[in-house]
Amino acid sequence: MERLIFYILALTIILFSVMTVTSRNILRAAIYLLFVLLATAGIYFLLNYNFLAAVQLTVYSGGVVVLIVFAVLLTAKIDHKLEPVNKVKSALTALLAIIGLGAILWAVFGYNFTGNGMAEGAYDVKAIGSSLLSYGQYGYVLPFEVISILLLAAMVGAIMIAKRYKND
Amino acid sequence: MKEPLDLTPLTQSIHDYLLSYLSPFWTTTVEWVIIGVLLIAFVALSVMGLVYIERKVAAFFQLRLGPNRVGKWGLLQTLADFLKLLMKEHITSKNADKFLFNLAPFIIVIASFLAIGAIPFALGLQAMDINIGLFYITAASSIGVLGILIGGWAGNNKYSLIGALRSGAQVVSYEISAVLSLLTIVVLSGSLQLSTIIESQSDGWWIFKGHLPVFIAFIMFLIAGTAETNRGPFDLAEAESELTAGFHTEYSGIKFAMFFLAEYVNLFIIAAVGATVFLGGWMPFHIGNWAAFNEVMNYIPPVIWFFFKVGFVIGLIMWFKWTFPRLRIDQLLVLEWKYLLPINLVNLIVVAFIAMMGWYF
Amino acid sequence: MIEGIGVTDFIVVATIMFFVGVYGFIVRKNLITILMSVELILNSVNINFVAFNKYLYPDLLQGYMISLFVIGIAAAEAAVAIAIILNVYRKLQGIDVEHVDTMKY
Amino acid sequence: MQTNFSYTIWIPLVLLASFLVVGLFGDKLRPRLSGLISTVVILFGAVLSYWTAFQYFLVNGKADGVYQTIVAADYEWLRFYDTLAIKMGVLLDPISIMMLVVVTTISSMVHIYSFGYMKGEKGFERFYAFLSLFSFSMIGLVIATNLFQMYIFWELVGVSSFLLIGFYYEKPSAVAASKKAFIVTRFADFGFLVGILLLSYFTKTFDFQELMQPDNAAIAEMAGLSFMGMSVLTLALVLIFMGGAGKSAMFPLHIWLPDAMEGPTPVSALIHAATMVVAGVYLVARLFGLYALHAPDALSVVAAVGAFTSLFAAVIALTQTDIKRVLAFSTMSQIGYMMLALGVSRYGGTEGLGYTASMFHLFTHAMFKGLLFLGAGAIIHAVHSNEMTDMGGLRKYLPITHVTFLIAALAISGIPPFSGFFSKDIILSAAYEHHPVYFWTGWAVAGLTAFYMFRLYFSIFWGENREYEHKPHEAPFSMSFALIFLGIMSAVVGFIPFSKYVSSDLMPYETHLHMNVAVLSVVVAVIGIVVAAVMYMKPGGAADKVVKAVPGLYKLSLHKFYIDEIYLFVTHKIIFNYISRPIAWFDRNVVDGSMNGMAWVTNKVSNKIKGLQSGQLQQYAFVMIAGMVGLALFVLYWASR
Repeated sequence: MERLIFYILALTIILFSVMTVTSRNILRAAIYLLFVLLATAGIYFLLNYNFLAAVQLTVYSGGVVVLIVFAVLLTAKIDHKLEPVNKVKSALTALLAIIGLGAILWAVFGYNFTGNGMAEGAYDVKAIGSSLLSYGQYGYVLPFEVISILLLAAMVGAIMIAKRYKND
Repeated sequence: MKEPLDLTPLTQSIHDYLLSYLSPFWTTTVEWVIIGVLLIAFVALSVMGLVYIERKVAAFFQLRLGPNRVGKWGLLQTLADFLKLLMKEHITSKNADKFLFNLAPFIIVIASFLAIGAIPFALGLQAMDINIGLFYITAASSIGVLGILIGGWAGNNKYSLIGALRSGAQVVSYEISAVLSLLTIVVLSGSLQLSTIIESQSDGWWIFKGHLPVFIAFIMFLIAGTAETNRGPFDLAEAESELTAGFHTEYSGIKFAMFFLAEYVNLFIIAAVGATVFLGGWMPFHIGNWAAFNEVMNYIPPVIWFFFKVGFVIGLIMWFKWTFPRLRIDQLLVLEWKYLLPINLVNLIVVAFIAMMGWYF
Repeated sequence: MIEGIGVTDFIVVATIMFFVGVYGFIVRKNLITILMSVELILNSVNINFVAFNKYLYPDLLQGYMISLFVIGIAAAEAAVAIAIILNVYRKLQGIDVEHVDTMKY
Repeated sequence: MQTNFSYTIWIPLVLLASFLVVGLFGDKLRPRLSGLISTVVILFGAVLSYWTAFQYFLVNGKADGVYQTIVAADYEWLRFYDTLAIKMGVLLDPISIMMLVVVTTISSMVHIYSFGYMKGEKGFERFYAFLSLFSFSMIGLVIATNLFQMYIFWELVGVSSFLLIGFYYEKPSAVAASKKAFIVTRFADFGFLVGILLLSYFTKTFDFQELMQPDNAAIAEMAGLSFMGMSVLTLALVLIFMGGAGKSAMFPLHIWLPDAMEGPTPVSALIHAATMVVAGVYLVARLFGLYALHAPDALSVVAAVGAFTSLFAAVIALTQTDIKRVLAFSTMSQIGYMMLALGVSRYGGTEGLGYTASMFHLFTHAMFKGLLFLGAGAIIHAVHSNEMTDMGGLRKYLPITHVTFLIAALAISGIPPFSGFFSKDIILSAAYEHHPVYFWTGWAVAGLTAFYMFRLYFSIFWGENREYEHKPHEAPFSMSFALIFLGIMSAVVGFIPFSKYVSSDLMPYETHLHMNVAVLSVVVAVIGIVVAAVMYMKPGGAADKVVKAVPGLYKLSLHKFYIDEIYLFVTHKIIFNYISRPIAWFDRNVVDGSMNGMAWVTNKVSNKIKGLQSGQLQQYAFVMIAGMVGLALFVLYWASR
């Protein structure tokens, strides 16, 4: 059952990823991206990483994609098709991507991944929360603080950039 | 003391029964189908009920009679409307992006259904009780806004586009306040799991236990929830005088009905979450140590309690709609970012302090 | 852990997604599509982190946390990027990456 | 049982707080309120200082008849490595407590006085903020426990002096004067810093108490180490004295002090007469143990510089017409006196008479010179001019100023029983015991001092009656209060038996009036006064005839011996022409030329290759990814082999 779902999700991800970057209708591309992200959230649910999945849903699907759709709504017209990509460039890039993919898959399949064989740890929200704010080993208070500063800076920056000045 | 009616044995017996005939894979599949069918049936019925109630409430507020022709007291009016919508022609405007145009209603409805799956209707009657239930509901319902945006854009109509942008901005903004006000209870009960949150209210609902801050949070939640469902007085996306019907102007027939459905499902979800988190979900109403009174209350089954509370919250929201005048878009955003958000943040800090000091009952 | 699915399956999915993102990033000209490609790349990395966490070090939270942080950064990045895109649109009436060259030599 | 002196830390801290409050929020407050805050705070500091002095000198500063050096507070501020740290603290011994009293007293008087003097000025609250900053820094300086703390506050004092001289920053001359003062003292402080580094390099400490330990091996080693014909210790101490000389306006670093009179007159009284300029004297006194015991040569330098400066400045003061400048040169002269006294002193007992004398003179000088400046301020306030030639016959209009000014003039001239007499007398007796040249120099300066002070006095208050645009009026109460207070102080502080409290080895001893010296100095002072009276008391006196008799000398003195011009000549004509110009040519043609050549080549080359940098992000990304993939393939290929 789970295996089946995984395959469906994986297929969704791959298919819609490709459609995202090839679609000539920009809003559709955004929707395909949404599907990719939803499928990713599905994979997280499947792995029983519920909190992460919900974060993915809220931030990515409910936040980033909404932002992108907003940007599209403000910058594109409905009958506006993106110009077709340069054939040579596209072919070259596709070749590069395929070579890179091949190289990495070759490396991945040639390597034997072995886990540390430990039992699964606690992934409930409490464990995540205390780990986020702990100072000790496997405590993430520093990155947490850095991220919060980053978000603040991004917020201020975004407002300043998008602000309309009087003389504009 | 009588234990509240637990429906877990019922679901468990169904599960065991299925397992005895089918492989685990098929058991799960069949269970999902059953749940899906039940939910759809429930949603369809309750939305019909809600539409009827809303029309009656509106009529009551406006000193009219409301629907009273089809069936006894107009009870079948919504069914008739539904049939009419089902049979209407599907119109798609010129140059519309057909794929997205057809997709949008589904996104909204699916988002609503995803969210409703985690609502605990009664003890043991919950499709899924995951450990981040509350967060899951907000996450799932946050996808719905995409349907609004896409639907408004794909119709190739500038009014619907403006309506979509407005509702999009509105929903995204007010979602923050809604989540923040829910977080106060998460802080107090120490869990995101809905069953645990309900469990933590067995000795009193949070709205009674949590002093003023929780009451403020409840008010905030009601305001934010009303805005999130695009209902009056925050329904300016559908301000008829300015934007005709907002983002779903171009929709007709059953697709329009789906937007309509989603709107009422969202209303139900907001009310259900509010009732669960602040008003104790299916927990019966108890007063201190009035043992006899409490015992009587215990005899009312949890399902009834739950729907009673949901009805109460829905009633409040309908009351708002027909009482307050509609806001302007800038007033709406100012209300959120300059008033509700700061109040919520401060309130959350206060509640965190209360929780830390253990100052709640 | 999913029965019958190994960590390599996740890596394959993530890698394909990554290179599709790279392809989009290089080929597309619209700034918003480029941004979407970047999101694909980030997301593929997240899948990798999560899969490694789940399969190789299930007792720890590192991959989980990194994924959370990546999601946070992606949100910040998207917000700033879209602010820039809107500003570019306002200035240049278009968001083709090749038009944004007023500061070129 | 020692008294706990730790409360003294509050004296600088409240002043700092007052500076911050008035400085940051001064423009929000009403000017008078910010002035009031500063004044109340400095009065509080003064009361604390008096209490400290009382406790220390009269109650229990002594143990076995010797004054103790008390470290009332000590905080580590900056640690360099495990044996060297900079500390901040409060060191109490007789001279620091004396300085505390002097600084807070004069500062309080100036604060009160400024209420009247600065009334209605733009930047009233800024003025008070700077005054607070100055008082804070000066107190930090005098209570320093170590050389480095002293250096820090030394610079802070320099900064606040700079700010106050340039208070009228809209006046170009004030700006120039503040810059001049800052640059000259900075130049001198460079010597100070090098001296500190030398000293601390060898002794590994900044702490005064450790430095003063008689059996300090490092000091002995330094004294034994020879460099360019003198011991390293002597060199270090001479360099430190250079810092002191800069701040105290000793020849040849004196040129900033007359110009510093551009600041408001209360500032001149506070900084350039009574407190800051004696910082150099204080510095030498603070390190006196080192000077006297290990480097008598450095002390000879101090004495020589002091003696020369006192004579030199007194001669210049004879002919100046700007009353504030006369007072400025007089200050230089008197500080030269103090330096002389330090220079002729030796360590311990009655040998250390000069040390006591110097500190005593510092104390009395602060009172009467502060009074003179404040009096001058009152006169300027009344007449709206600095020039002596614009004044005359003012005694009728300004009775209080007249009386107090007279007291101060008598005090500085060394007429008994005013305070100056006593301190000058022991300076002269100390000089007498050391070397007759120093004594006769000091004696002559005493006569000159009496002469120029009474020249000033008679020209202002007597002489011909002039018509004034509006009738000069007595200063407001806040100003005359300060005058009266300081007048009383000037008259009586001479009776303090100073040697009982301040001595080079902290051991109290007795001094007696040296009759011969006293008679000689009083006689020369009286001669000076009489000559001045003859020349200036009546209109059309004998002054012009004297000027005509020795025109060269007169001009030389009037132009301050052309020292400023010499500085300008050296810098502009010699350094600029013969050193800077060739360097500039070299810089412009050779150095810049080669740089420009490189830039030209770069420019040409980059024009050729700039197509590579297309500015197209996607092209870069493509190349980058290609490189990455290529690298990955390369590594994989090698790994698989």
